[in-house]
Amino acid sequence: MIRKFLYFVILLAFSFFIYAVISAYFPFGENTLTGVAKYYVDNGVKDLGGINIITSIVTVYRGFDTLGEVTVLFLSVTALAFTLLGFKVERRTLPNPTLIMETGGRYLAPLIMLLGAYIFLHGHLTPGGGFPGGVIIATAFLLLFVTQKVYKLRKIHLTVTEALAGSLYVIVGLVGLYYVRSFLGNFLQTGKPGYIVSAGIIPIIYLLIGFKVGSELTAVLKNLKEGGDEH
Amino acid sequence: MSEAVIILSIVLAILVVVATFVLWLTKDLLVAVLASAVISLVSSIFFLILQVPDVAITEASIGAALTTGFFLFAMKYIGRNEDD
Amino acid sequence: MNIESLIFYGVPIYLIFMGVLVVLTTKNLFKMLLGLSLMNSGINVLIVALGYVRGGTTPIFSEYPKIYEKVVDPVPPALVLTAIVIGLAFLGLGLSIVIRIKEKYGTVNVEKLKELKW
Amino acid sequence: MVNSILIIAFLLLFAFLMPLLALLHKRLPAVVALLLPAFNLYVGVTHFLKMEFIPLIIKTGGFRPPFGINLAIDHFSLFFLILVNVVALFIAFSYLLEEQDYKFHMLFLLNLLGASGIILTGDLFNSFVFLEIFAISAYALAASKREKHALEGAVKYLVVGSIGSSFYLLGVFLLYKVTGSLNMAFIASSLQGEKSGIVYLAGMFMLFGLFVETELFPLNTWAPDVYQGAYNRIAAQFSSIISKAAIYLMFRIVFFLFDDPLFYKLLIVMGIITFVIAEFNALVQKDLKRMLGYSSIGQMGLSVLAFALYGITSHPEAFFTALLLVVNHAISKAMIFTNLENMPEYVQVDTGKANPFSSLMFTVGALSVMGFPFTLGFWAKIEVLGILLRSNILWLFFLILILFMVEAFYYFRVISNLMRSEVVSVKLNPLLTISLVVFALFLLYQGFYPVQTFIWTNKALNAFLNKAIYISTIAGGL
Repeated sequence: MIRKFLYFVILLAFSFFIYAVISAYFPFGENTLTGVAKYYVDNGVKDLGGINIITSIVTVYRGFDTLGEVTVLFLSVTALAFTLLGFKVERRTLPNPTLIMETGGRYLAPLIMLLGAYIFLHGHLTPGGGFPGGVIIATAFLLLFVTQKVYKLRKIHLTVTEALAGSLYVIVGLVGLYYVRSFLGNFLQTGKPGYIVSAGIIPIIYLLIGFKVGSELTAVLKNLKEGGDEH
Repeated sequence: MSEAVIILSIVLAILVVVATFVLWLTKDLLVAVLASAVISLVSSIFFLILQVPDVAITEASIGAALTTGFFLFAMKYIGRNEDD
Repeated sequence: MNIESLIFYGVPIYLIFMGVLVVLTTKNLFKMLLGLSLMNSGINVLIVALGYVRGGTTPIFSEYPKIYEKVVDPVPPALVLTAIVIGLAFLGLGLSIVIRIKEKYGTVNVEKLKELKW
Repeated sequence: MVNSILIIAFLLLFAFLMPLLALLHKRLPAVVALLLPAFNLYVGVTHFLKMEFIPLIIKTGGFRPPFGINLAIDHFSLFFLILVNVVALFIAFSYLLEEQDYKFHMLFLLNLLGASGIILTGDLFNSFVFLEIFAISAYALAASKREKHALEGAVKYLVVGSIGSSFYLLGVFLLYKVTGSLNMAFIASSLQGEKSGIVYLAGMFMLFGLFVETELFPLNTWAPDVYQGAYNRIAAQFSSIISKAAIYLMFRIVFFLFDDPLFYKLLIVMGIITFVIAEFNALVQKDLKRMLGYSSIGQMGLSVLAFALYGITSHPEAFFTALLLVVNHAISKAMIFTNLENMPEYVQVDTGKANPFSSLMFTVGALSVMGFPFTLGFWAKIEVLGILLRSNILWLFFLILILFMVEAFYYFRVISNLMRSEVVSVKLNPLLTISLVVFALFLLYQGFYPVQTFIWTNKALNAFLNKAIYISTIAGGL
């Protein structure tokens, strides 16, 4: 107990030091946009036609990072399935879900999926995008996993969706390389800002990311719930 | 920021401090997981106050819903007691 | 001392070091992962708070071609989106390894893992 | 020349397609895992031979740096790219016939992707993303044996590595706040001259993150466990791919962005402590793989030490030595660890049985690690001592000399035991045998006549030292 308290005091002192340094150099809220941030805010809509600047940065300006990020998720799914390979589940008997839970879950899940799809399709217009959209779709499956007494999801469907969405993302990047000489470059017309069909490749990329993230996280949930695959 | 927002954020900050202490000192892992969900939720509200709704949506769905789901599924194998 | 900066810088920094503290003091691997996720959310909030502009709005120009005068820095949110997803990915893998340890050793308490030194 | 973004694009594409390939044929993933490093190697070598002195910028997203992410390729990054992919090709070729789940090959490819990405990228946040790809796949690979030791090593690595990369992210972001850019060249050009305190803080955070991956002193407690617990091929990957890509990033960041005596002094101190602790720990180990793990940590410490000596004394030879040490260590340790596959009955340091061929291969690798004359390692180690003498740091000279003797002692103990041990016949893996012989011949040939290695290393060295050209090529337009 004394050791815990000692660690607490040391780390608190350290965090005060960091706090003092950071708030001395960067007073809260007193920011002027300089460098790349200013460029993005001034020219983002002109360049790409998406009115949500954050989305434009995520998918095109720093799209390479996003590809990496999708890869990290994919990697985690693979690694999780690989680590749990041959893991034997000792099934603890969960209490049976009540009728209300089961029915409610069944009718709520499609609505949640619809919300997810809406969010990733409108990523260039409203807050959101592929990642939140995909995650919301995965939470719909989480709901189904929790509320349904018997809920079976074929592994192969998830795997194929995931593989196709991921490779299509890379192929979109390669098409950009072919047409505009730059990997993941925007090769479509930017359209009229503010409309659903606008902003070039941003909606396409977000659609793919949404599918990929949704299927990946569902696979993680499935693996964690049911244990690993057969060897 | 208006005064109401500041008062709200003070309340949230106190909530975070309490939740971290609960997470740190509790022996029941279920309580710890729920405390971590509370912290995620509060940070998602912080993102909203700081004017980044994109991140707020993501953090709310990931931090509060999905991560908690992960932890709870994993806890099925690990058990609730910290000293095990 | 400024109350806003105390909340929006202080709380995330406190979260980061609280996460480190949980990792250092707990014996339970599962709780270590909780501590790491605490640290991740602390870092995310801190990064966003560093990009805040007083009185600024979010950089979504829904009334284009009208461009808002003051917007918050759009780069930190883009980075934080990436960081959140990476944190989630890390957590999934960590949980699977911890589950395997529970299977092999029957415990997730580091003091009872006697095979190698800690 | 092939556009080098294809390295990353193809690695990603095939990693994503791997589940479908595995459905087509069970052997296909292993073949793909062999072909991709070969492709990377082809791209790397053609670039290295044909490229001008000026770094090549490859933009992504259609925007010029700093607005979009760019790859920046010079001889220094190509040097490391070639090194990493040679070892990857070697490992993939040797284990082509082994039965493994397709996910294992996927993890291998993604780990290679992370390493190549770290080496090629010119953007700081992008390097964080690739560092995560590379670290997460490394955690999974470390746990891939799914036995007690492997899992325990992996979980230690996971906890330490996660803290490290979080701090790395914080450091990167603080640099963004200071300079308004995430591009390495732009940050470097605006950090020249006087640095404020926050830059030092950011640098410390970033180094803290990198210390984990480069296995330096306070954060390397995971490393021996991982080396001991993992498969032999994973141990080879850790000592020859993972730590090498991380050390590349450390060289790049410390020299390009900060270039400050404070950081060099820190690295010298940590390098020495790492080297001392690792060598003395290796001396007392009973388990052979754990001993080799400690030896790997020691070599990393020595390489960082040689690099930091360059910062202090500004002898270019010191950095040249660091590169030679890296090459020598990567190749000889890959050899030693994969060779353990052929001596399954030799687990302890001082007892066991082995067949003559694997004893010979172990001996060649070990001689090169410890820098015996007529191996590649000799040239690296003699240079370290020479620089210390020339710059008159005598106490360090004697310390390093003693440590080299310690190293030679524990390796010779194993070698002499191997000579005296009972001979058993093991069924040798033919592909592994071929690649081991190739590497052994390389080490010996370059030990007699190291001109080729010296030329390539020199080219990399020149590209690295002329950072003004790198910065002005990328950041000059603004």
